[in-house]
Amino acid sequence: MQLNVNIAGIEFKNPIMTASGTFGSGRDFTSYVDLNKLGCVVVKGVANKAWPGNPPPRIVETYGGMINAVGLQNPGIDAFCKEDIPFLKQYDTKIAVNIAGKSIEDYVEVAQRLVSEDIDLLELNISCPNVKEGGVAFGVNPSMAEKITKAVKKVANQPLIVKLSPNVTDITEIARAAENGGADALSLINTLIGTKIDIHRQKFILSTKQGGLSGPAVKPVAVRMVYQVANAVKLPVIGMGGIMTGEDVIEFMMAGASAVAVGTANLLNPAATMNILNEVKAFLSDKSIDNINDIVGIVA
Amino acid sequence: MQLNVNIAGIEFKNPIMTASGTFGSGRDFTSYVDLNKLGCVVVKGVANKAWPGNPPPRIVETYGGMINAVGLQNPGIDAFCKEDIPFLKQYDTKIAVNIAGKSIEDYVEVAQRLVSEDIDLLELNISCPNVKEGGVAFGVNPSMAEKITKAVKKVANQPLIVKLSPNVTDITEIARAAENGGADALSLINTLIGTKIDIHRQKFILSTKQGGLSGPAVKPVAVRMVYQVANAVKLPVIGMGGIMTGEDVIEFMMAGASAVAVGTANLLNPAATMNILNEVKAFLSDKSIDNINDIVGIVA
Amino acid sequence: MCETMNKSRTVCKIISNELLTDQIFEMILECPEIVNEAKPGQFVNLYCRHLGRLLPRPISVCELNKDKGHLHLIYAIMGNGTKEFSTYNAGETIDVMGPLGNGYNTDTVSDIHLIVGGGVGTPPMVELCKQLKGRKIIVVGFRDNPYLVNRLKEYGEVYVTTDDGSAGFKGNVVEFLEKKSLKGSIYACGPTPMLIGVQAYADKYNLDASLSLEERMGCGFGACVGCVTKIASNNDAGFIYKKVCKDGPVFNAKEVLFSCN
Amino acid sequence: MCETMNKSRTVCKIISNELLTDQIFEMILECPEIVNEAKPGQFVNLYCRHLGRLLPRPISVCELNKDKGHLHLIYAIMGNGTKEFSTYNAGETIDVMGPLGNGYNTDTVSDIHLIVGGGVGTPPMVELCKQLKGRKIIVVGFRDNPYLVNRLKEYGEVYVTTDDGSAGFKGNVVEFLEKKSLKGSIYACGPTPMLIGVQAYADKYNLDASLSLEERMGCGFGACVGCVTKIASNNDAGFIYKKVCKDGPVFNAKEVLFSCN
Ligand SMILES: Cc1cc2nc3c(=O)[nH]c(=O)nc-3n(C[C@H](O)[C@H](O)[C@H](O)COP(=O)(O)OP(=O)(O)OC[C@H]3O[C@@H](n4cnc5c(N)ncnc54)[C@H](O)[C@@H]3O)c2cc1C
Ligand SMILES: Cc1cc2nc3c(=O)[nH]c(=O)nc-3n(C[C@H](O)[C@H](O)[C@H](O)COP(=O)(O)OP(=O)(O)OC[C@H]3O[C@@H](n4cnc5c(N)ncnc54)[C@H](O)[C@@H]3O)c2cc1C
Ligand SMILES: Cc1cc2nc3c(=O)[nH]c(=O)nc-3n(C[C@H](O)[C@H](O)[C@H](O)COP(=O)(O)O)c2cc1C
Ligand SMILES: Cc1cc2nc3c(=O)[nH]c(=O)nc-3n(C[C@H](O)[C@H](O)[C@H](O)COP(=O)(O)O)c2cc1C
Ligand code: FES
Ligand code: FES
Repeated sequence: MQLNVNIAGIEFKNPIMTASGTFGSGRDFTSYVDLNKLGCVVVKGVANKAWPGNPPPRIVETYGGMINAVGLQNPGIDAFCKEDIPFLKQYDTKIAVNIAGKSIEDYVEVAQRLVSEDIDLLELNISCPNVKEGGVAFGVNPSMAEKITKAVKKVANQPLIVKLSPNVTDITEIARAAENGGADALSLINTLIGTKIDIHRQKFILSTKQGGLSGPAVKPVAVRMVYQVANAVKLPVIGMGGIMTGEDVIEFMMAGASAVAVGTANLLNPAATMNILNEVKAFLSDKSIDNINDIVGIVA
Repeated sequence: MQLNVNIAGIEFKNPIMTASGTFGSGRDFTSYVDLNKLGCVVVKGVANKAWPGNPPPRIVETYGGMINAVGLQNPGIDAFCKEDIPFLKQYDTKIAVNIAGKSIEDYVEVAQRLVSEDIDLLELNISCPNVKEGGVAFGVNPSMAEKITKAVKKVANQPLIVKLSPNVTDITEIARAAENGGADALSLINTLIGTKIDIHRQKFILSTKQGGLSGPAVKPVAVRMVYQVANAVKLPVIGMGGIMTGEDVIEFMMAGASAVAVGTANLLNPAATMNILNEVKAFLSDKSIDNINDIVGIVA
Repeated sequence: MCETMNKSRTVCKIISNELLTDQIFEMILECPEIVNEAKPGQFVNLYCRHLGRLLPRPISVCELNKDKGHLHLIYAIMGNGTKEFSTYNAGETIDVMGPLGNGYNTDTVSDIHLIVGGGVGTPPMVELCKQLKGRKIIVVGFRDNPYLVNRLKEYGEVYVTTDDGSAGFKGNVVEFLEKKSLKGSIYACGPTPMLIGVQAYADKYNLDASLSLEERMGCGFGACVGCVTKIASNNDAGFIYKKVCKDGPVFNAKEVLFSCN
Repeated sequence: MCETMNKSRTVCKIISNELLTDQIFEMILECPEIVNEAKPGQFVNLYCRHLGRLLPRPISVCELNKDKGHLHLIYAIMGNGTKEFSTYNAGETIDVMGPLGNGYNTDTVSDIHLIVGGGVGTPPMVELCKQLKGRKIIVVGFRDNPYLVNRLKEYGEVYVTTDDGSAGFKGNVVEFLEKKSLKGSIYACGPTPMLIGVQAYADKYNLDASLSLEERMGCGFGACVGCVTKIASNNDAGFIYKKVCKDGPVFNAKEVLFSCN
């Protein structure tokens, strides 16, 4: 059974990636997950400088999902390179660094800093709904999306994934803009903007009022967008949003994803990626599918 | 305890409405629900002529929600006026007619046909994701939204609710456009576009590939949008999207809704509106809130 | 019409829930009100406990025990919902709504009733056979393992077909009808390809036929207009969509337009 | 660090689940591995069966019975998840992960240990008292109905406060500490306003104090960075956010910055 997939020239041993922000840099998972078995680890968003993130509460549960307002708390690119890259290099997996920023210059600075680091991919997060000063603005405006993709691509030494926001009228427009800007792959979806109120205290639960909705509740929207984008651009698409089982992985791939990322499921069960990988294998062998690439985009 | 609310000059005995398309014209509910106890019945979308709707399958279950692709099957305005209005007039509740169309002329024709009918409100559905030829286009484009609102308002004899789509980058833009067009109230959200794949048969489950996601899964997005819109316009807002309990009603009202509509919950339990009404009353009496209008928009 | 409209969701006690054969379970519920009202060909909505799974699972009335107030249901594990049901134990409860829909007309006077069931279309035939008066020829088809055959034998001659020939006639039920050139008033329930075959057979020999259809449902009681099927009509399109849950699930074969028609 | 990181979600048998007093339940679980490892002040994640409720409910270790491999948890019904737990019966199972976090340091040598619990911050004090060596003064505050008092009496002098004066001292625990001018190494767990009071008290009299904090959690094991609290730091902002689930829940009172500080 062939499980390996190729994203922008990088060969993953299987299509299972971790979704940025739900797996840290993998450290908290080593007792549950053999990192060597993952296709690729996508690390928590990292910026040019350390960011404190938002005040708590940052997390709230919703029906079949959760909302987070972490706000990209991160130690900054220098600390990241010093501590997290060497940690991850102990394992035989690919490394994608998710880049956060508040201005084009911020993003470019991180990509530049990573030029000579031994990592495999960059993921440009232009879709985080949890940082006021920027990020999301790039993700909802096609010309901004193209511009920032171009600027980062110019300095980047690794293939560039652009991560798309679902909070838009037409995601294919942004996808094409990123393609025109020179993206090597697209990933989607980031979180949907949502909120929850504490009706007893008569206030929003999250310190930031609203945050990003993820988990199985959003999967139908995510699969729809993956299908739309995969049919609108030539780039490989990385699908995510609510993946809980191997069957969910198959659904995303049939919709057009060349690889997938597991997010919220990691938080609910740290061994989720391993269970999911086993379920994918079981499905393929049950259906006598020899090469997982054969199902990519099979539903039309 | 005061439960009555006023939407655009129409007094409802309580804020509980039915969401269009989930309650027919109430006929299928008379053994479960005392229609006299509802604030307002919003009927299934009706067009100038009979529409066949989409081929089956039209319904699929998702985690904490469902996707529908009914496609506004309806008997046309003439049959509706002949059969459904007299039926509803037997009850002491308000009647809102949800209008569907494929062109401005279609919508105008229905509003015109209703000028002399004994109904209380019109609801303009410019957000149905399940009809290719139109409807939704009006809901995602501010100038189109304003134009159609103006055109219908010009002929309408009853206050006009405009129903907004959540599948947009900035819902406040569309809300303001409808306000400028002369809307008397806004209702939101319609369904989120989503899909599901049958991985065993390798095809979309719905005949139309994609459809509209509703149910508790979407509530965080709906509450966020109600909050945004209520703070962006002066019009009363009718909130909906995933209401299952009385607590959900309170959440929508605290976010800024002056009334609410129960949708998918009607399908899962035909007595849902009655249970929800009782839960609302219990909450208010538990918290010693005398007038439900006092909580509208209390969270800021 | 009002037979479909009396009961909201109610909690019923599970009397037993046992494996009949590979992937097929029989669940017996205590629900005297439903049992008193239900007719063969009607169905009930079963609801999952997993609250990620909100929609009803429609399951046909298989047998009614009016003395005990017991409703017998037979279901196949087809997906996650029916898999969940299969884990329920006697003594636990399940949410049920029904009876729903319009069943078979059991007042038909006919020399011969031709009962045709395929796969999980077989269960409703048990109560139907019990209530139909007159001679009954019962033809039931399965992929491999037949079930319910002995229970059906109490009511008439039973012929079994299997796709693999492991039991009875090798082939499908329509091939069997042709081969034996069986005639009578047909009552059929089963997968769509079988119903299409039965419809053609009835048409060819000019037989009355009632077909019980399946469609994905949002509510089961007529509210969502989700579960439609094409019914022949004199309008421009040549058809109207009727609701399987409320106008059916049993329809006259003459009026059903299958999508490949 | 590795004490928080060994066990993934596991299914545990419920030995009993009983009402202690109004809205307060004690659940005893069979989970020898967790019991063997756990320390007072650590917690476990409990997961709901209602699969609309995905996130863990963190509940502190209340008492460890190493002989039987039993974990005692005491929880208050605060919302839908804990309400759901209260319906579980002995013999059923529940998904559990743990032990998680860093507990209290039980090696401190001190003349007097001052144990301060408020409301559902009281349960962790039972195992803590069991393991702490030396003289223990235990002050526990409740809104109205006290519980666990007799179990705590086995380990030292116990003083009870209630907001309404219905039992013990009328007032809160900090008022009681002041009134009796109690001194010692403080171990506190309870609602934030109480912890703020304890922090101020410790500061005023220069006492060591360990505070166990609460925050809404996404994972409970350090992955989501959801459960943070402000910890004093020399950086520009004057603080960094640390994770309650992994860096805590027990922190030194000197370094905790409550938002109203
Ligand atoms: C009127 C009627 C009577 C039926 N009677 C029986 C019976 O007596 N015994 C029996 O075994 N089966 C019967 N079925 C089929 C049965 O309802 C489905 O097999 C069952 O709903 C599958 O649920 P699942 O969760 O296991 O599958 P999943 O595929 O996980 O279900 C997902 C969703 O699709 C719906 N769905 C999937 N397959 C079908 C289907 N074939 N028909 C309708 N909805 C479907 C489910 O209800 C659910 O909403 C009947 C169907 C209808 C419409
Ligand atoms: C480290 C730690 C130890 C705890 N130990 C105990 C204990 O021993 N006994 C006890 O009764 N309670 C304890 N709590 C509080 C307990 O976790 C909450 O009361 C419980 O999660 C509420 O869940 P619910 O579903 O009933 O409430 P809901 O409000 O319906 O919960 C919704 C969501 O909010 C979270 N949440 C709500 N309130 C809190 C809270 N106060 N703290 C953290 N998350 C919350 C829930 O976990 C859930 O994700 C502890 C909390 C923490 C952080
Ligand atoms: C707690 C949390 C933190 C996240 N942080 C990031 C981040 O730093 N960068 C990013 O691009 N996406 C971030 N995301 C979004 C996820 O990577 C993913 O796109 C989204 O959660 C949908 O997938 P899921 O439903 O499987 O979680 C975060 C999500 C969660 C739940
Ligand atoms: C089966 C179904 C049919 C619907 N038909 C209509 C319709 O005809 N007109 C309309 O404006 N909205 C229609 N809607 C949208 C609902 O009115 C409502 O906006 C949406 O479902 C969100 O609410 P809910 O989550 O409570 O269902 C329909 C929804 C469902 C589930
Ligand atoms: S299932 Fe809703 S109308 Fe038939
Ligand atoms: S709850 Fe996820 S880091 Fe603490």
